[in-house]
Amino acid sequence: MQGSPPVDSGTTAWMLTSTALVLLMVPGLAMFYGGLVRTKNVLGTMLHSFAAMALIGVFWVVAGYAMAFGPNVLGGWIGWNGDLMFLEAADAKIMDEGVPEYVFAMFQGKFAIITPAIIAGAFAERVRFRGYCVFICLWAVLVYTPLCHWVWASDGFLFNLGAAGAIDFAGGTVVHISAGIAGLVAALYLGARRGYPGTAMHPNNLVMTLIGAGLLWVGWFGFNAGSAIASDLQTAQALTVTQVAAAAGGLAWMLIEAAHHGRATSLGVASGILAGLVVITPAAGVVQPKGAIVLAALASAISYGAILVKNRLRYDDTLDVFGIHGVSGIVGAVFLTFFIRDSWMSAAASEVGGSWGMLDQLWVQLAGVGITLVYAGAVTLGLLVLVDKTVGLRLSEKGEMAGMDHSEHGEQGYGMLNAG
Amino acid sequence: MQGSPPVDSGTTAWMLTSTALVLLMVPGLAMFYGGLVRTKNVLGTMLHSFAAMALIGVFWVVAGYAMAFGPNVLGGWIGWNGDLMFLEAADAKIMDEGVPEYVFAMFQGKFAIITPAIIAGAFAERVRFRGYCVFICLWAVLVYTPLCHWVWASDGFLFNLGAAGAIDFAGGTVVHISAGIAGLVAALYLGARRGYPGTAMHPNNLVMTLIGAGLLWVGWFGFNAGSAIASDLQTAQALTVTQVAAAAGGLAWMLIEAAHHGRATSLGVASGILAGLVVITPAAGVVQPKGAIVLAALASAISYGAILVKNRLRYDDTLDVFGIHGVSGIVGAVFLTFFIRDSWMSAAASEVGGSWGMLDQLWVQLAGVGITLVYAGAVTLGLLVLVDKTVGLRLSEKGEMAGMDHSEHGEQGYGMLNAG
Amino acid sequence: MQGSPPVDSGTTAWMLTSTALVLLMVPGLAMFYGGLVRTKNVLGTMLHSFAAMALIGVFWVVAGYAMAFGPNVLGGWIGWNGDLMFLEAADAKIMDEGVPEYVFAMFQGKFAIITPAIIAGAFAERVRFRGYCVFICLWAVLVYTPLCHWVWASDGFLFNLGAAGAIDFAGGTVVHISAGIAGLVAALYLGARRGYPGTAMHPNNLVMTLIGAGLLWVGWFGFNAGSAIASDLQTAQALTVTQVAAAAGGLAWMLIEAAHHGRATSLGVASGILAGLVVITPAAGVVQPKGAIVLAALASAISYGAILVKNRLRYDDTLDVFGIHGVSGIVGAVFLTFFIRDSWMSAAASEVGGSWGMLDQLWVQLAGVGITLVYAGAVTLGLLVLVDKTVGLRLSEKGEMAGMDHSEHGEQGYGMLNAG
Amino acid sequence: MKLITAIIQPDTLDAVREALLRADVTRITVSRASGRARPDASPELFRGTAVAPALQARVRLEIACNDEFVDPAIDAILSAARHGDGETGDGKIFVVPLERCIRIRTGESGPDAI
Amino acid sequence: MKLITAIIQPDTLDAVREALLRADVTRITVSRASGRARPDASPELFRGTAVAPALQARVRLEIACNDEFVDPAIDAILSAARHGDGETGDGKIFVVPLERCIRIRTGESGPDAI
Amino acid sequence: MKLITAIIQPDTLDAVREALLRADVTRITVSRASGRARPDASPELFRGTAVAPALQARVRLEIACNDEFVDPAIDAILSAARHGDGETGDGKIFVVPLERCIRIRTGESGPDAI
Ligand SMILES: Nc1ncnc2c1ncn2[C@@H]1O[C@H](COP(=O)(O)OP(=O)(O)O)[C@@H](O)[C@H]1O
Ligand SMILES: Nc1ncnc2c1ncn2[C@@H]1O[C@H](COP(=O)(O)OP(=O)(O)O)[C@@H](O)[C@H]1O
Ligand SMILES: Nc1ncnc2c1ncn2[C@@H]1O[C@H](COP(=O)(O)OP(=O)(O)O)[C@@H](O)[C@H]1O
Repeated sequence: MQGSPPVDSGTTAWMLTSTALVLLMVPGLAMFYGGLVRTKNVLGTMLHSFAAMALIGVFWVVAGYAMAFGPNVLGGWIGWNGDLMFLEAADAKIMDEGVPEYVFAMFQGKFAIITPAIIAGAFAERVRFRGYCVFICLWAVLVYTPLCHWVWASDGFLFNLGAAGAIDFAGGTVVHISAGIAGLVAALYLGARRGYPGTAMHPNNLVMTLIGAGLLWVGWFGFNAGSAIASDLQTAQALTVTQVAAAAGGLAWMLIEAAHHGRATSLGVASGILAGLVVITPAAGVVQPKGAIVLAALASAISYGAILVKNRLRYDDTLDVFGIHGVSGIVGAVFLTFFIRDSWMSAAASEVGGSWGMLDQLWVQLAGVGITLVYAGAVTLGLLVLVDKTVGLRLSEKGEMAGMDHSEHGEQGYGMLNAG
Repeated sequence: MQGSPPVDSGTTAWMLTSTALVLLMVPGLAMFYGGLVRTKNVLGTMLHSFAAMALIGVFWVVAGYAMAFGPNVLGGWIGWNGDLMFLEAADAKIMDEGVPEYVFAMFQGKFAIITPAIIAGAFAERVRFRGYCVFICLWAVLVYTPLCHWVWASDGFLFNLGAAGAIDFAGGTVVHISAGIAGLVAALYLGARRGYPGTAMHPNNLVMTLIGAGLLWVGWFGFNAGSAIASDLQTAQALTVTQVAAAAGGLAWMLIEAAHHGRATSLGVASGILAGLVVITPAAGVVQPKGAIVLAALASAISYGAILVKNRLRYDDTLDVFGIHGVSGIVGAVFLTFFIRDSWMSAAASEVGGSWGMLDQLWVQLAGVGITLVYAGAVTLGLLVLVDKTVGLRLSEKGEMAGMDHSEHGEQGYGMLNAG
Repeated sequence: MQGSPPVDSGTTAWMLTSTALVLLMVPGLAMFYGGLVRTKNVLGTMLHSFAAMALIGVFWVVAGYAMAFGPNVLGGWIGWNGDLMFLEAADAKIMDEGVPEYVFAMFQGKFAIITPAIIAGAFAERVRFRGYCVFICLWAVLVYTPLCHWVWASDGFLFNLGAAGAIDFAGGTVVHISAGIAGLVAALYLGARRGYPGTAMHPNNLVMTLIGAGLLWVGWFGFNAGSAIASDLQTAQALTVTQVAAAAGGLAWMLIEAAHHGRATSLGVASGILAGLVVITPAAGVVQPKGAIVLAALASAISYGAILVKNRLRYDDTLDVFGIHGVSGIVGAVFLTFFIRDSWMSAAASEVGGSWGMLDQLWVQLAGVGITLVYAGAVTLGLLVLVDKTVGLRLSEKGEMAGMDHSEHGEQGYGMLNAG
Repeated sequence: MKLITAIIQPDTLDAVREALLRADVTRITVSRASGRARPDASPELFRGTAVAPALQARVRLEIACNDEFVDPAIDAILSAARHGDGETGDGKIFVVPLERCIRIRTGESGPDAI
Repeated sequence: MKLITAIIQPDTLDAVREALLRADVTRITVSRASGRARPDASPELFRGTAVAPALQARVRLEIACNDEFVDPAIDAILSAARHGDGETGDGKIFVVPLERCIRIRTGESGPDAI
Repeated sequence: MKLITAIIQPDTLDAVREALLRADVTRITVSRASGRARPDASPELFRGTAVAPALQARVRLEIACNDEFVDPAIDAILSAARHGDGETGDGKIFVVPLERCIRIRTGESGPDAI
């Protein structure tokens, strides 16, 4: 193809790797979530992640990418480029970054897969598989794709807000806040699990949860450092703050637990790692290690508090999707403002041909967060009602008691527990 | 070394990464298989994969690579280049692609490791460890290495069949069809497990199987996208169709199960993912996303049917090596013909200096598949008889009842099941 | 930043990938170790690895890197560059290799994380979490960072010993020997577990241990092939010998067991893989595949013997940290001398402007090993006494009987074992 | 005093526990077991084939109780452990005589220690 | 009616189940247990050392049966659970009186409900 | 002969086994079980909240012994299974009559086979 920029084999190599790493987050998430539910729901919960891979994996190629990264239509509510259906127009295209567009499309596709998979934690242990499948497909079309378009497409309105756009490096709003609020709405709409909160429900496999947290950490390197669509200094900066934030988040949660209960737990360390990774997601392109440590500590502390509040309010966000992804995502998207690299701020200032201060950016960030919360929350509620009334979303009481593995899938997670 | 091409650090980076990713498939396969057998055979089954790493890992370096990628000897039945023993001649060699030959040799070595490990699923739960070790070594020498030479060495006869060779991008024939037919022959020769099919035998850990499927998916990116020996557009094309095919395979199996039994299962989704990955393996270099979706759906449907047929015929291909790897591999190698990119076809036509149509290529593909089936099947049978009569391959009845872990390895997989 | 070398996107891509791969070793190690202890200690043992990620992950950024890679202070005992605190001076720095310094700092940080995590295996099942946390922080400051400075900083004294330095490509002395001797000292100082060696203690999950070994193998590609800080021929050489050594180590252990006990075990294969990986770590830059096979076989044999001796001597190095990491590390650092590539030797000779023979290098290697053993051993002992007398290191008898998961963390690893 | 052992299907455990609580039986011990599969009902799926495994998961309840609680406990179990109008595999209840019962916490024994 | 509890080695489970079937005992409950290790025979390997673990895996069978089936059941177990001429660790069989047996499916009780 | 079943907390298993050994009771069978949680003591943590799970891990010991060993065995368990001065959840001991006991290894039965 003449006239197209040459492929940069190094950048392409890193973007291919990043795509593989983000894919690793899906089994990682399945393990993280799967270990936290009760034994009778372990497969069903893991299938929520795997079904997202299958369903959204196909949808993204068929039409999702064309919607998210096509030019504005319907007043910018969404994009559309029919030639990108089945990625046909991307077949030989090299992007300006020297990366084949296919790779970018696949990398972005992983984000579209993981976001609904994250939501699933909020209504774990009480949802019908069929209804879940329909729900996430609709959600991908009506919530994820528009948000993705607004924030990351070059003509998206949040991408162009303020001096240099609402900062969302790797998906703080698009992925984590949107999943968090959707989870919260879903948890409230579907109601608590049978017996909650009176009966405490035991994680079936914290060992697996811990391994899942480890894989998520590894995969997040692709998630964040891949979002630079480069293999250069900015990539390195993103990777560094990702690593530091994960460590600092885990450490902070450990210390908080030690102060609060006199002992640290493995679930606490895993949760802190996750909070640190979430908080740095929007910020990875603009903050330095010191800022990353502060943000991660803040995220752990506020998420910890948010979960205590949830327990008071007694709503059943089963795996704390809002408490961790929502809250830490908001903390990141908002507080990153105070830790932006000077060079970014001065570039932003020269962009608007004048001055651009922290407060200016703060409003932009708050706008981004607010719009995400309202849009994702409202549309999610509509979809929940729709799916619930048509296909059915809430598991029957009998099915819930028997467990999703038995009632929805006719399987058993750990056959080894049967003697013989 | 003067005169050698310069190293392309980007391509090398991706090939190094691909090598690591393909290695990840070995624990992935161990988990996939390990979770499907009964508790008493979990370690023995996983060891089949790990033993292949150890045995073939050493063999490949000592002589395997020299046989597979040396120039034709014995009339082209095999290659040989004595200087490549212990990879000595590769020590400072840079290939034309800008990649050190060492990396190519290691990448290829992973394929040689995983192929016998795949076969092991067909005779799981009833084979002696010693016999297995001897069998896979002989199989690697007499089946894998010749096939690999024919298909991928520049003077291999299948590489040069027709206009532009039999298309086998990443091992549809060499890896999957050969393993599939070998598994089928082995399952028939060794006979069923004690109690099969009367007694149903329970997977001990579907959770692990599901995680294994996830790791296989991730690793397959290296398997397929690494097979371009590049980090460019073709790599991106291969990665894209791999991702799409896995998703579409999983989705198709899910839908088939839902239609057939009214509910989807985790093993079904995992099997569909695998079928999709297998079917796209030969095709990843030449088809586009739309074709990948069709191929994957076909593979899931036909594999699903093949397993139902197996259950009728009542032979004991324990983990459906033929049903999935063999059948989906054949579907891929044959049906890819109908989805080849136009640019490939016109290049092939100009190669023969005339026209080259779908039907022409179809015969080439059928020839490749047929030759693989016949050669691998026949030699496998010979090796089975040989090993069985000398070292012994079938586990004693007592050993089979007690389980491989106890009788062959003196271990227990899940000590946690013992109280205290 | 003017004047700085351009970024090489390919090399950077591989170093980013290597950093992710080495990170994967931490969950890999957690799984390897976690599977080997008793059920009641599984989470506590895995947390040892995860706590190292959190604690050392933060320490390294705050001051560790500044100490390890700053210029000599205190007579070369340690380095220091205050500007590197919080990696501030690295924020926009590109190294001569064309890689952002951030990436190098993160890559090195992973080594600092994994080393104390390795030690933890020696005193598994009997250590307080709080004391462990304090211990590894002090150990990182006073043992790891100085050793790292001596061996890898350009003005480190071991880096400059002899003609071309003590050869330690990827951490044979810094990581494995230092962790091995520290583990030995700690095991001796803390004393045996209650009931050892009379009561045999059962691995709770060999399946997980095996998977952990697989992930370690994959991650080790980053560990060794990343240590070239390149994506070129040397990287390829390092990757190749790493792969071969792992396979040969596993094979050797398998054969030794078969000869000794008549059957191979999964733990044996995993241990052999580990021994092979450890032995090649110092040597990966200078030996060829043939040498790697010999070294790995030696390492397996000598480690196997060392563990038999330990069982005679009846000290309780719980997971054989010294037996495998220490012993194989020493084997590698010493015996690599006999397998050095000729080109390296002649370069070394021209460096000293004369001749440089095997024996000359042998003394340098022995010096490196001896200094590491003495320094790490002595300082470790001091730290153990200090922590034990202040914070407390040994778990109470009651806590040990109840298990770390219950007494230190208030959790249970496998909730699935509880019915319901 | 009697020691009741009930073998039930895992999917009914929650319902049985609640029924027992309603019958004022609060102290029970639960463990995992496997039983001969019911050959006819609700098979598991394995790659598209419905299979009836040789041994299927069961839950084993042990309840030590004073004589007057035996019948209420049995009735509670019967009411909650049955699938529909009763299917093969619903389980069994065994009652054996309990000679002594000792509460570890206090060391007291006899009917008060139940 | 009696309640038989047998503790056997896991590697003999399949053989014992088949022997019981031949003796017409089809309904059993199986669970995992651990027992004192036999100190002498068939140790496990741990990194080159043969170790006899403190507690080794055992399988626990429970069989409720009418009196005339007790001896056949015991004989079946004895014949199939023994290693060679009998090794330490082969296991034990305990028989306790069973006062009542109730089939959950139908609610019927007594010898017919076995 | 009696069959003793003791339900204890897992963290006391090692201590109980040692106490039994001191009382000359060497042969026991151990299995996993779960019991109603003690509502008050030593809760588990779940993301910053102390929770008392519905069913908590327990260990189930089975000891077949001759009559003269019953009291020593019970005393040994009582001494080692108690937390402090006794806490809810410490467990229970049940004793049922054992009619027959058969050693699989030899086939011998009765008090000698214990
Ligand atoms: N006689 C028995 N002895 C031991 N366990 C039994 C007996 N009868 C039934 N069980 C247990 O109860 C479970 C369910 O039994 P079920 O199939 O409902 O019996 P039935 O066919 O008599 O209704 C079985 O899987 C088995 O675990
Ligand atoms: N008296 C007993 N009480 C409880 N369990 C027993 C008893 N005797 C044996 N067992 C169980 O049976 C298993 C095998 O016993 P075994 O060693 O064969 O007994 P023996 O030494 O009398 O032949 C033991 O591991 C234990 O689990
Ligand atoms: N009557 C009973 N029947 C069956 N199991 C019991 C009974 N009483 C206690 N248990 C078991 O023993 C465990 C501990 O009991 P515990 O709470 O100490 O009893 P208590 O409150 O009488 O002191 C319980 O979790 C349960 O598993």
